[in-house]
Amino acid sequence: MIKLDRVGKTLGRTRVLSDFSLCVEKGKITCIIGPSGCGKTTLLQLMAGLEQPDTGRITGTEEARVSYVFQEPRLLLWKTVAQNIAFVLQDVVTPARRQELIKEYLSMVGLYEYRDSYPKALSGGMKQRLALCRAFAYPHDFLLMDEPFKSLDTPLRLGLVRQVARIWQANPQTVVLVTHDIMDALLLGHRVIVLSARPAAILDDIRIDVPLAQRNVVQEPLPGYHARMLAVLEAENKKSFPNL
Amino acid sequence: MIKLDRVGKTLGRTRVLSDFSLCVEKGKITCIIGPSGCGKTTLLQLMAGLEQPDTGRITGTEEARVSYVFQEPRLLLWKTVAQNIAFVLQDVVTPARRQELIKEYLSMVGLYEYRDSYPKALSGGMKQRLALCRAFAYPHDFLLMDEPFKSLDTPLRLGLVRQVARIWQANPQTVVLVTHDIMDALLLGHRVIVLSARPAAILDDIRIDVPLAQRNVVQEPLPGYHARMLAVLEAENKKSFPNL
Amino acid sequence: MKSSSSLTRGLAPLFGLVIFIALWQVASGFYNHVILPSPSEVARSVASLTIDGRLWEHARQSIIRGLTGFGLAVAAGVPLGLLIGVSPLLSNIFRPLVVTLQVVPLISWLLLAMIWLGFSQVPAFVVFVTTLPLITINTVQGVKNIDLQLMQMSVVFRISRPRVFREIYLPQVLPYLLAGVSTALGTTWKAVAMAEFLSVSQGIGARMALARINLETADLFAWTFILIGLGLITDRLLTYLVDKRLRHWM
Amino acid sequence: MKSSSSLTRGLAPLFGLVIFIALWQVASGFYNHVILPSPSEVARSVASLTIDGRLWEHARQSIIRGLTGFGLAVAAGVPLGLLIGVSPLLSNIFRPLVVTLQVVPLISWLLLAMIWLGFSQVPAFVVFVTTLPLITINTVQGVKNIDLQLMQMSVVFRISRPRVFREIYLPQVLPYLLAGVSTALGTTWKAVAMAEFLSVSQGIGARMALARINLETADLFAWTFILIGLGLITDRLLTYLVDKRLRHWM
Amino acid sequence: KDANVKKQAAAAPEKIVVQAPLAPPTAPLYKILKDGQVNGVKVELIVYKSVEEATTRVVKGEADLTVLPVNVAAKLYNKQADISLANVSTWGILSLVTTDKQVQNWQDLKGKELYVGAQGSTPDVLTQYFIHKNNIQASEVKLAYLSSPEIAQLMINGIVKYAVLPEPQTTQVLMKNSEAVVARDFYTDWQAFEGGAARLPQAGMVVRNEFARTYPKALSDFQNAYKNAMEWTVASPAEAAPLVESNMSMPAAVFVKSMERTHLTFATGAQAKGDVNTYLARLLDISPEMVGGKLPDEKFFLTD
Ligand SMILES: Nc1ncnc2c1ncn2[C@@H]1O[C@H](COP(=O)(O)OP(=O)(O)OP(=O)(O)O)[C@@H](O)[C@H]1O
Ligand SMILES: Nc1ncnc2c1ncn2[C@@H]1O[C@H](COP(=O)(O)OP(=O)(O)OP(=O)(O)O)[C@@H](O)[C@H]1O
Ligand SMILES: [Mg+2]
Ligand SMILES: [Mg+2]
Repeated sequence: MIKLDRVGKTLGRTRVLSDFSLCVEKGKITCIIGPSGCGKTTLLQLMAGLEQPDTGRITGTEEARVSYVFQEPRLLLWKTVAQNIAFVLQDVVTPARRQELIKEYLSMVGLYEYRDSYPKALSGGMKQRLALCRAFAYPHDFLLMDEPFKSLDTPLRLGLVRQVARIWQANPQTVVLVTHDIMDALLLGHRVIVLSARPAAILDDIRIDVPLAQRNVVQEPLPGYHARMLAVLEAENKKSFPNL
Repeated sequence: MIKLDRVGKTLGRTRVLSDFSLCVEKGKITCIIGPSGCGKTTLLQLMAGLEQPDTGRITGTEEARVSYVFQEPRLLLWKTVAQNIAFVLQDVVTPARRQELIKEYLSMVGLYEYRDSYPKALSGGMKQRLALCRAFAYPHDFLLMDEPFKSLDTPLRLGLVRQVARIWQANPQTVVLVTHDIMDALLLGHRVIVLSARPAAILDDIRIDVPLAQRNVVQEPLPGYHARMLAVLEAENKKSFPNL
Repeated sequence: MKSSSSLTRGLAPLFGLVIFIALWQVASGFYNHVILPSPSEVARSVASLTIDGRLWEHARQSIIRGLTGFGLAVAAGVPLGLLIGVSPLLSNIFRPLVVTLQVVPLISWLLLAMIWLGFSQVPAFVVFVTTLPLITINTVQGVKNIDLQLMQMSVVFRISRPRVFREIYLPQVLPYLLAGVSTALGTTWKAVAMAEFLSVSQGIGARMALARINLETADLFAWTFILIGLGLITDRLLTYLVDKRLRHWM
Repeated sequence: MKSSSSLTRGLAPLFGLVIFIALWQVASGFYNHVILPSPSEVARSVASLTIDGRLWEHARQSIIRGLTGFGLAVAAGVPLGLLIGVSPLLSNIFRPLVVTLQVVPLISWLLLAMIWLGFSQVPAFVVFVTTLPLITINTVQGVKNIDLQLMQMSVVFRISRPRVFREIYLPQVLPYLLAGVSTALGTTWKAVAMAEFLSVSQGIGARMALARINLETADLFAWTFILIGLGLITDRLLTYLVDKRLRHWM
Repeated sequence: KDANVKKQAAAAPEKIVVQAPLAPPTAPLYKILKDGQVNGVKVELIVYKSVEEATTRVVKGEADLTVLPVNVAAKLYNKQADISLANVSTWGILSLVTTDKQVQNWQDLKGKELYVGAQGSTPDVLTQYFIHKNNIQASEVKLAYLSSPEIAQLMINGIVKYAVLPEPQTTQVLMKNSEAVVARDFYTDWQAFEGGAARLPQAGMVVRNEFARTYPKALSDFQNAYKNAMEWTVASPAEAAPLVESNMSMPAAVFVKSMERTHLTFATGAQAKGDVNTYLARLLDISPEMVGGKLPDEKFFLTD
């Protein structure tokens, strides 16, 4: 269990988090949804240990092996697609297993035929898929994802969402998923946390007990939940953008 | 009218377009939707004159003043938010008008209070909004947008979509909008073009005659069209990713 | 990383200095002081140069000559580097020129410079030809690493060429330019001393020549340390200015 | 930009060269050939140096000395630059050292180098101390411009320090390093000639000293052009290697 | 007995290491090298390029004999180097050269710019001496410093009109610029001021005292060989010229011509003592740093 206890964080002169507390349950998928600029990325960076809280404490992350899909692809331009994956695997798995993992996950995101291309020859969505692939391939106890499905068309997005669900079912890990898409949250979240505008506060904390496998994909998933989240977000948004 | 006539384009060793023809109508919003990596960005770059076709011809773009929301924010890190807008306005409008435009459009995307921040202090979605704002503020006859609403939460996204519709209604320009979100396409497109996987071919060409103002936002917009597009895209996607 | 206490910041180089001086003191015991004077002899020499005003008299001239040459090199090297970086044609014409400036040794320049420019301009000229390539080549490398995405953006929004140079190229070339300026600034003091050594009778280099002929090795060392001081001061000054000006976006 | 025809690429510098030689021919008419020999005299001198084997005999020694010093400078300068760039503490210790290397003029080194190393090592040593700062400072600047996002990524995926250095730092430092190597390579030939001029009896610089004492200006020019040739060849070689190795991701 | 054996073995060194610059007094050394050995002992010649290179070797004891300007020898001696003056070979190789026929006397230089090799060197100080002796104020002649080869080049091209030059640069200038003439010969002028018998001792050889003590025989053999070689060189410069041309890259014609103005005569340290003391005393008056602050004592001169 990852526990944020009355965490405060200021970046530059911006107070991003103030007295923020949250428990992320082990072996569950927690989705975070909230207005642009509210502090979601900052939250993930804190959990990953990339930033230190100014006040308060974060516990439960010490031992965990973390994998992270950053909001930007963060690829090594001087390595090929396959080498970008190999880069994170090199010290943790055997060479043979590495080749297997690369093949398996690159195929999953549809990039295996591009394994020898350099990132500059990839489209925006392909870069995003490569970043996703890297995080999945890396052995981890704890997966952080910052808008992993952006720049992907709807069927591919849904396909990858279903894939994540399947991977999780085979091996239930702790996952924190930041997304702007309510559908993603409803398809994957055991729990969805809706944040307010900066400084982030928890507006709504929704537990969804429907098993992942039973969530309907083609139709709007879980209509009641969807409307509820949309309503919360819309009200919050009205405050910041009264004219839109 | 922008006309692509049997255009062929190879990037590196990848054949992206082959014998591709398309007419973009003047004063209408044309949406382009299609699988990741199919050639949408390449298409916009050709229309903007940033790439030249290997074969075939592109006409109708000669005189036009083009504005472009790139797939990446492409901000100047050494200029503040306001200066990034001023950068493109400097030679085309008077200083007084420049200040007005900056204020108007920065307020629209909710960044006016950040006008003196540098891009590195912005979140992913805020950078995206700044890029959007720059393209809107720049006087243009022809607007190209490559996934302009990504990294934004649903209400903000819908708000900005509505704003684009209003701006267009006040001053109907030629717009080409690349998006992965069927909802965006249905809310804004006079015409939606669905592309196949690479090399891009037109799978479906949908004209939507419902006036923009009448398209419903909160409910799923235009149910019939939505299902039709999703079906086309899903079929296409199945070919590339049979296992997803 | 910036938070390492200012105490350790100050102590580390001091510590190195102490070790260095101790080693030097020991070494100087093994040699005649014509070859290797002891630290105290050199310190005495620095002190006497400072007290009788010779230090400032000659250093002033060297500084003026050095900064003149350096300033001209920056003024010429940056545009030259931008041009070479932008145009393969100009690169073909000017790059050999830059290499030539860089490769031709001082003695080959000396006579031509004296005939063309006269005696007193030689040190500034030498600094110019020595530092120009450092600045130019770094600028070229900077231009080669310009972000093409931003270039495309400027093309779409029809930014004029001069503005693209000023607002897109220069800021991106800046880190490279700083490397060039930083190396050039150090080299300046060496070059000016060398040129004065060979061609004039005033300035730090000229005094070094005199000290050498008189086998006053302590004086030679003293002037060398004065040069090092000059180098360290200008290096710090540069670092300070850069930090102050550019912190916010780098 | 790469597509400019290879015809114009070849012709442009040739054209510059022709103009330069014409100007030189005219100018040499105004001066005694001891001051400014004509192009044909210099050409004759180069030819005779080549034919009787002196060219290769001395150039070989200069090249070996130059490359030794340059190689050592790269081998030491890159790690040093990485360390200075990474650690503010090490920066405080080593940066003054680098500035010192850069600022101390040849004549001061000469003295120390002669005591420590003996004469024959002086040219390589001079090249080393002259080029090390160029490489180090560029590397430092490169490290300062490392992408922090990629650093974070490496931290999350627990990449070991040596691998971060090799696979994250080095590739990003490379463009800066290239600027450093490019300036250093040019400077190498100048420094080796200068050092030979002052300290040894074999090599290009030593022959220049001899030519100067004997007022054989045509020979002095001939050796200068040989140096320029050496500079241009190594510069082209470097550009070629870089293009070949790094084209795909830059 | 042991000491005796040692002495016997020590009577002949393995080789004699001689240091010399690329200058006229080195020519006889090439003759010695060509002949091979000095009484069975090999001679190794190191050509040095700068005075500090030479002094470094002297102080470190890496050369047995070193050709040095006399004042530098005194300076080293005064700074505790363990050496003494073995011989003096070069007696005046400096001239006042001009392309201006009007200038025939030192007095005529008033208001002119006179080019002199390195500041603080012998040419500089001797020039100052003559200016002083001719009752000219230091401010009346502007001295400009540049290395001798460069001055020569500028003079050949008529850019420099008045210069103090050593051999062989004087000869080169005279050969390449027909306007140029020697206005004053330093050697003769020195005699004019210091008395007819006074000679101008400019360069000689110092010996490492350790070497002189251990191998007196080898040293005196060398001195003799050097003396003979020098006399041969002076007597038949045309025969010496090819040696100089191949070893010192100096054109034969230049060498032969320059020997006319180069006063090469061998004198042992003891023989030269009077002249050296006078010379150093004058230098001391003008610029004490040039001789190391004081006149060297008796031990400076190697006893025969
Ligand atoms: N510089 C390049 N060199 C080689 N191939 C390239 C290059 N740029 C793009 N491509 C290839 O061209 C194809 C189309 O790229 P494009 O960026 O147009 O796709 P897209 O439709 O915009 O995709 P996305 O929705 O993921 O952004 C891709 O398969 C990509 O691999
Ligand atoms: N380096 C920084 N310096 C100053 N302010 C910063 C910095 N980084 C982020 N901020 C500010 O912190 C706030 C939260 O940023 P964060 O990136 O966590 O937002 P987010 O919720 O991820 O938004 P988005 O959905 O748009 O990515 C923003 O208002 C931003 O302006
Ligand atoms: Mg974010
Ligand atoms: Mg794209």
